[in-house]
Amino acid sequence: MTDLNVLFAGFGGQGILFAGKVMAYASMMEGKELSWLPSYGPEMRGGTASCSVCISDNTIGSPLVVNPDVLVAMNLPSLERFEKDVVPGGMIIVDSSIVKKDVSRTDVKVIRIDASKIAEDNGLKGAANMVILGRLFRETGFCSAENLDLGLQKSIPAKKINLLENNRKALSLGIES
Amino acid sequence: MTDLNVLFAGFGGQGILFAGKVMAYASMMEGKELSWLPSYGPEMRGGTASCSVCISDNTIGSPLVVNPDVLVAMNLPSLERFEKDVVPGGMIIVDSSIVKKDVSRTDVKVIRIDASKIAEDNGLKGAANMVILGRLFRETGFCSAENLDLGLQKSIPAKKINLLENNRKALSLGIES
Amino acid sequence: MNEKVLMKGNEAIAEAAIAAGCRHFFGYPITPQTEVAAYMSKRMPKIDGVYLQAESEVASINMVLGAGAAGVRVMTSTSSPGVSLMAEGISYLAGSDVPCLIVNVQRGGPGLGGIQPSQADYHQATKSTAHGDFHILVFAPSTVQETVDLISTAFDLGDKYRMPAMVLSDGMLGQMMEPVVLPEPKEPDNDSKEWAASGHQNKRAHNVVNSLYINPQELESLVIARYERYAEIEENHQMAEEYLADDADIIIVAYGSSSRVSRSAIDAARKQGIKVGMIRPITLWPFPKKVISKHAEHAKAFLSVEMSMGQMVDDVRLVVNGRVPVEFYGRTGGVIPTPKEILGEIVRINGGVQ
Amino acid sequence: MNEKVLMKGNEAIAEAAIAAGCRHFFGYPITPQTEVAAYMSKRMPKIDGVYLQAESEVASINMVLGAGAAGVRVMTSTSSPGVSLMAEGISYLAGSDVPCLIVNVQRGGPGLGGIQPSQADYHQATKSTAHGDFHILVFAPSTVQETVDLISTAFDLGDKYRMPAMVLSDGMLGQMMEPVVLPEPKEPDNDSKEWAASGHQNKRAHNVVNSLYINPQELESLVIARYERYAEIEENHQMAEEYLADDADIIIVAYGSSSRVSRSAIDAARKQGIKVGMIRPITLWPFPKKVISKHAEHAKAFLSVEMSMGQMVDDVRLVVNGRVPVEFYGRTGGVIPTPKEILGEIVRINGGVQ
Amino acid sequence: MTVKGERPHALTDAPFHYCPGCTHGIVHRLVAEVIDELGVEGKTVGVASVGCSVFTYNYFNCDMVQAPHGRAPAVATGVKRARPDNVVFTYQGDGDLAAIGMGETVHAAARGENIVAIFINNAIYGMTGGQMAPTTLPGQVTQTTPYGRDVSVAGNPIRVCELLSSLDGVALAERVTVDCVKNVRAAKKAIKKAFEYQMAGKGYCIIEVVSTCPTNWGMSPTDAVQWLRDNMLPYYPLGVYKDVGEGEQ
Amino acid sequence: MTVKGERPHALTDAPFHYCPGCTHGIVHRLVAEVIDELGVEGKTVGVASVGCSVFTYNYFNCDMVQAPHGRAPAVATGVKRARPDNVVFTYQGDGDLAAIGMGETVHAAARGENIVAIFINNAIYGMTGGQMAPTTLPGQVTQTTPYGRDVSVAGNPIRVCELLSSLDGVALAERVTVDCVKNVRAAKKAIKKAFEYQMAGKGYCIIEVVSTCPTNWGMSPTDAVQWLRDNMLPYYPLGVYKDVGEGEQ
Amino acid sequence: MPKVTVDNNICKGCEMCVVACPKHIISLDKTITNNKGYHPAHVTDQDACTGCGSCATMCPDVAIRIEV
Amino acid sequence: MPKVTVDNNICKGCEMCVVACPKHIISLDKTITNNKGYHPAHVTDQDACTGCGSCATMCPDVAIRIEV
Ligand SMILES: Cc1ncc(C[n+]2csc(CCOP(=O)(O)OP(=O)(O)O)c2C)c(N)n1
Ligand SMILES: Cc1ncc(C[n+]2csc(CCOP(=O)(O)OP(=O)(O)O)c2C)c(N)n1
Ligand code: SF4
Ligand code: SF4
Ligand code: SF4
Ligand code: SF4
Ligand code: SF4
Ligand code: SF4
Ligand SMILES: [Mg+2]
Ligand SMILES: [Mg+2]
Repeated sequence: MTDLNVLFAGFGGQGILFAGKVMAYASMMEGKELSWLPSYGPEMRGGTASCSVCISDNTIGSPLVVNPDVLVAMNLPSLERFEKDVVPGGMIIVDSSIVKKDVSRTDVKVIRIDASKIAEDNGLKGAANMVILGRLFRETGFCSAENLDLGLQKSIPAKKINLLENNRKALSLGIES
Repeated sequence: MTDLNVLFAGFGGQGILFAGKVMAYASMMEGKELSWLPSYGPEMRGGTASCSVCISDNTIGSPLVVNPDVLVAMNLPSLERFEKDVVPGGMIIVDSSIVKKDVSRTDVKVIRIDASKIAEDNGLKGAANMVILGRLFRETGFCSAENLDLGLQKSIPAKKINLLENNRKALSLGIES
Repeated sequence: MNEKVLMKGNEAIAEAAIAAGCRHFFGYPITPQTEVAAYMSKRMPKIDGVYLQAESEVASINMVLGAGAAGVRVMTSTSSPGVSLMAEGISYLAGSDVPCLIVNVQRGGPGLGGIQPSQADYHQATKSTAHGDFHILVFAPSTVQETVDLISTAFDLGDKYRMPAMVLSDGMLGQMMEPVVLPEPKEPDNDSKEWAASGHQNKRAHNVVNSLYINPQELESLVIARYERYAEIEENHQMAEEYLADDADIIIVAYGSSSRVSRSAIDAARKQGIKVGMIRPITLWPFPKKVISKHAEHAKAFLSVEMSMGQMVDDVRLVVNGRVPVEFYGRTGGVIPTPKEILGEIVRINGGVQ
Repeated sequence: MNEKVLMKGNEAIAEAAIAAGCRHFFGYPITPQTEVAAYMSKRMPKIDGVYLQAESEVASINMVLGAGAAGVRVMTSTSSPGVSLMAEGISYLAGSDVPCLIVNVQRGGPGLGGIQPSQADYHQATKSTAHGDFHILVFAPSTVQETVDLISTAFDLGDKYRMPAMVLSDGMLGQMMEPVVLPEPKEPDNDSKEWAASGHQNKRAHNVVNSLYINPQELESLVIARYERYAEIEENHQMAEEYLADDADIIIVAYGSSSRVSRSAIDAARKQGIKVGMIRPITLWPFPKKVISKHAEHAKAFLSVEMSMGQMVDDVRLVVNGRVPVEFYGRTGGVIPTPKEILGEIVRINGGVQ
Repeated sequence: MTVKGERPHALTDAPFHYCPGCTHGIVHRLVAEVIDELGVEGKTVGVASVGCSVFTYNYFNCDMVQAPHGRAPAVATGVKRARPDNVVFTYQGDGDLAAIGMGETVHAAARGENIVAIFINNAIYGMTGGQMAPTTLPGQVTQTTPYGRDVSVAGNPIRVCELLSSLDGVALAERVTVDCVKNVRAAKKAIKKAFEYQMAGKGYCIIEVVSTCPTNWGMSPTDAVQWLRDNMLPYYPLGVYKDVGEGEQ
Repeated sequence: MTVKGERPHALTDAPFHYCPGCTHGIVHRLVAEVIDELGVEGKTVGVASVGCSVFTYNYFNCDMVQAPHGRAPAVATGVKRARPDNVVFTYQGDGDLAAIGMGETVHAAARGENIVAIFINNAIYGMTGGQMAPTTLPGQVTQTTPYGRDVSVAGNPIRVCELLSSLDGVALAERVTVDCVKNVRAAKKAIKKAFEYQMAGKGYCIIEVVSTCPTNWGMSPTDAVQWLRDNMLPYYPLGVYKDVGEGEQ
Repeated sequence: MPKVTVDNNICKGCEMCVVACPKHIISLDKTITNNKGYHPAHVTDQDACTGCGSCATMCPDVAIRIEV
Repeated sequence: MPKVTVDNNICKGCEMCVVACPKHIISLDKTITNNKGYHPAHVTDQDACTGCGSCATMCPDVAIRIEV
């Protein structure tokens, strides 16, 4: 794999940016070139959030992922908005606990994973993002398992280090899903 | 006479700008093209004042008189500063009540007139400017006598119309000097 | 027709604006434009107009924004540092499509600089008065009479294209007196702008005067629409005077005060038999590209004469686009060039082109 | 060497400034640069530095003027409308020869505009940040690492030439994270400026930091002296990256964010066999004229790609001076162009030049 | 049948974009109700400022102008001088009115400009993500006072009503809040009085509404209301700081 | 032999450019004398503002910075934050401090910025030729209030000491004048106290000097002094408006 | 009998009404997630409602309508 | 005996000292016009001077020096 462009999208509060950050950090540990770019808006709560992650062996040009290799859609508006942009042969990962609608594209690999439910069922409310990232890791192998864990460690600020284990657990639930 | 460029210079408060204005208005009545340009600075009192008056049958280019045909010098610093700039064959009019020093240029016509004294002696304190303008008029004939008077009338604001006669008198003292 | 009177440039600005139906003036004192405000403060109360001395230039331009948004013909005047303080507000006016008149009686910069005449705000006026993509109309009179005439053009075009207009004067033009004939006064027309925020009187949907568009596509399309209007203006409203340009080998490009000095120099050079002429931009934006481009076909050299370190010269170069050399002569900091200096440049260039 | 870390562009700006020995930050919050200030407010108190949130951008830049005049390394950061409010202050800094760093994380304009990335402040940064004749140094990084590197260059050159320097970033570069290696921190050097107003300790004549010169000749001569320094800078400090430019028929000129998108488009075009390359200005003022001029000898066309309605393109045209066509492609208002759009332009121009 | 909670006519149908529980929404409704009750929607011009409430131009059904950050008083002055018969109000946050706009505020007040300022004091910059405002309390943690506001470095909070009440042009300066039904009603009364004073030409009126910003305070909306009571109100006491009275001036 | 009227060391030899009888000169001397008496010339940085006194940078022997119009408090803040051991003062006119600089003034005061503001209230814009200032009296004729200041149009004068004294950061706000020997001495005492407070880190100090502008008032210097007594002092009463006292804060 | 209606599309589940209701008969309906992602409020015991209007007075989103 | 000296080059003839002097012994010397155009002040009766310093205190131009 040389280039991988991923678009994470969902509601604000679902940990979209964090999932991207873990992926970015893991890729850095892997020795890749990479970029992480969030969508941003006025600070009012609500609305959608998304972030672009590019990893490559070469210098990253545009960090804005317009045509993702992988789309992670954690809510319906995100799927509706970005589905058409995925490159043919690409992948769409959907949190099927939240997005009931089917993906209509047939030229991409579609993965529906009950991420929110899996997380909640395992006492990891709010960690659906990591479940999905685990699955994304399994599907693409964008880095080694070690580096994924290192990426997670680097992404969690010192003050919230208590959340590390839960996130690890969620990641592995995703990997094993 | 086609072009006449005059530089009036002296202390603030001597009526330098007003003299130029009367000349400008008179020239306008005469049907000339003309411009009047004051020096200006911060508003603090003291220091020197000067103004450029250009009159011509043609469009006025630069309104700033750098090389005057006529220099009116109502104090010493003005004479010292501008004497050298007068065009050869030009004229320097000096208020000799105030400027004791001689004009050193020999290639110009020099007129020394005891303007302040003449004015004071005639109960016209502060009207030395008009005495000089009268003399300038006599020397150059830049307009008709009627238009000079019209120019004076136009230059005096309605509120100060009571000063008209004194200024007229000063003008004629200059003309007759 | 009105009588010919002798007026200071600054006072003529004020009286011309009143004649153009302007009844709203907001400003803050600064040399060398104080006479504009002083004149307004005398006249406005007598004609049911509004003269308000604001607490700053920032406040002035925002009062202009408010009054303009409410649909009235409105203006402010200032000098160089004041324009810098108005930058954000001008960008808002442009971004909200609110017309107004801004007078800049330029003085020497940068910083507090000096108070003598200058043309060093050319780029600020024509390229980037503030942040973002936009233009304002910029008019550069060279006589008091032309100042008077352009004031009403500036108001009218500003209204037509819903954009701010600037009259770019300077300390010399503002302070000098020349004979002037004032135009017949127009009745104020403050009630014909349908987009204005002046109370909907329960007769229409609410009007919003605004420059915020969170959606970039929406913002882009508004900017593009504005640039289409700009293109129309560039096509139709370039203004310039040609002076002895048709047979000229050397063409001076100069506006405002420096064009007056240049004219004296040209007259002197012609007497020496040098074929020199002038293009005097009257609109600085839109820049009179057409007429410059036309003369670039026969002229052997251009000379931009400015009271700055060389700003407009780039616009001349962009039009000439390498066809012939474009040279520059300028003085700055409040120094007014003399005809003699410019003549010297003409003679020098003439040596080269012969 | 320091560890590689993942950092937001905005945070990297702050950390790089601290590493460059900057201990004085004055600013006012505005999206999309808030992280700079937030970061500073966390770090400065820990390292005996000064973080002060001013009441406005006008106050910020004047605090910068005060601290800079007192001789310390000082900075502020803001986004587009904030720069407009700083205009007067920047002109004073330039006119008083006080160095400082100003960061502009550009967003869409004009007016309140939007908060998405833009490059529409190019003219404001490079031509006329405010009134008067002056320039500021303008650096345009395209990666987070380069942002870090240029911060210290900006401080150093600003100090060397006693002038304000600007780092012109945008919402994309400010918000994105990339791996970055921070430089070894420098000790602050706040006591070596002999001209500074920091108390003469009865050891020297009083220093005056000032931009007012009532005598125009004096003002002019200071401006001319400054322009001599500018000429030296133009000679020695032009910076640009060339990417596949040597054999290119088409040369894209693009800086910052738009250069990244252009690079993607160039890679795609090269795959199609189109000989396209890029000159990426790193200094916008001084503009990298030399390298552009060099390539104008072999290229068949230039294409300026900007996130604006076309501003830098004029500078490219001035350098190319008619030798080959100079075209423009841009998006504005916060829209980021896609590699595909630019590729389309390349293909179109390639059709023409073949 | 009577209906309570009906959407005032002076509000458009657009749902507010504010965060859940943000008191901006309550104040919007009160202003709109006052406009309805006074029957002045058709001649009212509102001036939106820069802050979370910048989009008020989408919510109020009267004509609206969006002003640069802090400049609403100047913009409103322009509108009012151009259209003296209009009813003109600004809607400003504490960053807008008391930081960048302090100069314009003091001067509009000193001029006795016939406008109403609705002033939302939520002790923080909401829109930009929670930086210190001039009204941020001593010790309060914000994005730019991460260790709590240290007044010896970041300065003291400004009490706007107290500050302005020394000025001759001020007709009414009142501080209210909207933490409970009773105070919401009092707030509305104050706003109505301000509009009435303007229509009577009495001068500058400011209604300071002590408000919440649950998002940037990092609390639930209902906790935020409690925090407001416990912390804001002691520092910003409710009350009338200046009132020229009903009579002739 | 003792000498009175000796030029203070903190004044350069440059003669003042002020108009005859302008009280700016008296205040300059007082500030210089205070600097001399406190022995702080070597660590003092003055900030000149834009107004007739802009050229103070030529007159004071300490280091000087010239600030943009109205921004002296911000410039002084920058100097003081960069050099906390310096003694920093601004010298500002009423247009500078109370019109364009109102925002910076209120905020420097609220921050309790350790600086001294010498505030020359001459009820007019001197340098630009006599326009209305924020402190111009009701009915006073100026270049831009040719029919006398009509407060219903041009607004009410601002009493700066009264306005600022509500702010927590203000250590000293005192209004003095220099119309006679006694008051000149009192003015000097106030200025000295302000400098001492700064050196003790007490916060923002402002000394408002009710002053004359003979030129733009259109009077002889001595008539101007009388006009000041008759018209200015009743409107701007002398006195201490705030004083945190000598003790520890 | 008063009737309280909450506009589910507008409600943001802020609970200001929940706290304001003197009868404690309002709560969030966790069974519903609206298109903004919030659980809207609903009245759990309509019969106990006095129609006092407190809920509407405190609602920042004008989401409550009471017919009395 | 106190000795009052006015610097003629600096004095602007503003008469602040004239009004301030309790002994009324200062006036402008109309026989002199200095290089700024002003008539400087002078003490007309040096013997009457008490050396009180009032004139110097009120002089805006630091033009007066008193040796006591
Ligand atoms: C000139 C300028 N500076 C800064 C900003 C960024 N900005 C937008 S809103 C805001 C502060 C808003 O705070 P406040 O006025 O308290 O309103 P709130 O969001 O808290 O309701 C700032 C600083 C801007 N838009 N313009
Ligand atoms: C931004 C800006 N606006 C306006 C001016 C013009 N200006 C110079 S001094 C001054 C007013 C001075 O009045 P004041 O502060 O009262 O001082 P005074 O001259 O009366 O001592 C003004 C408006 C300026 N230099 N800069
Ligand atoms: S950020 Fe704060 S002020 Fe803004 S809408 Fe949200 S809660 Fe309200
Ligand atoms: S104009 Fe007024 S304030 Fe200025 S120096 Fe003259 S008298 Fe003094
Ligand atoms: S109307 Fe009163 S009782 Fe009924 S639900 Fe609302 S708050 Fe409760
Ligand atoms: S107060 Fe309004 S928005 Fe909040 S929960 Fe109740 S109905 Fe919903
Ligand atoms: S010292 Fe006193 S008595 Fe002597 S001249 Fe001066 S004021 Fe008069
Ligand atoms: S006070 Fe000073 S300047 Fe004025 S007349 Fe007396 S000596 Fe001269
Ligand atoms: Mg707020
Ligand atoms: Mg003053």
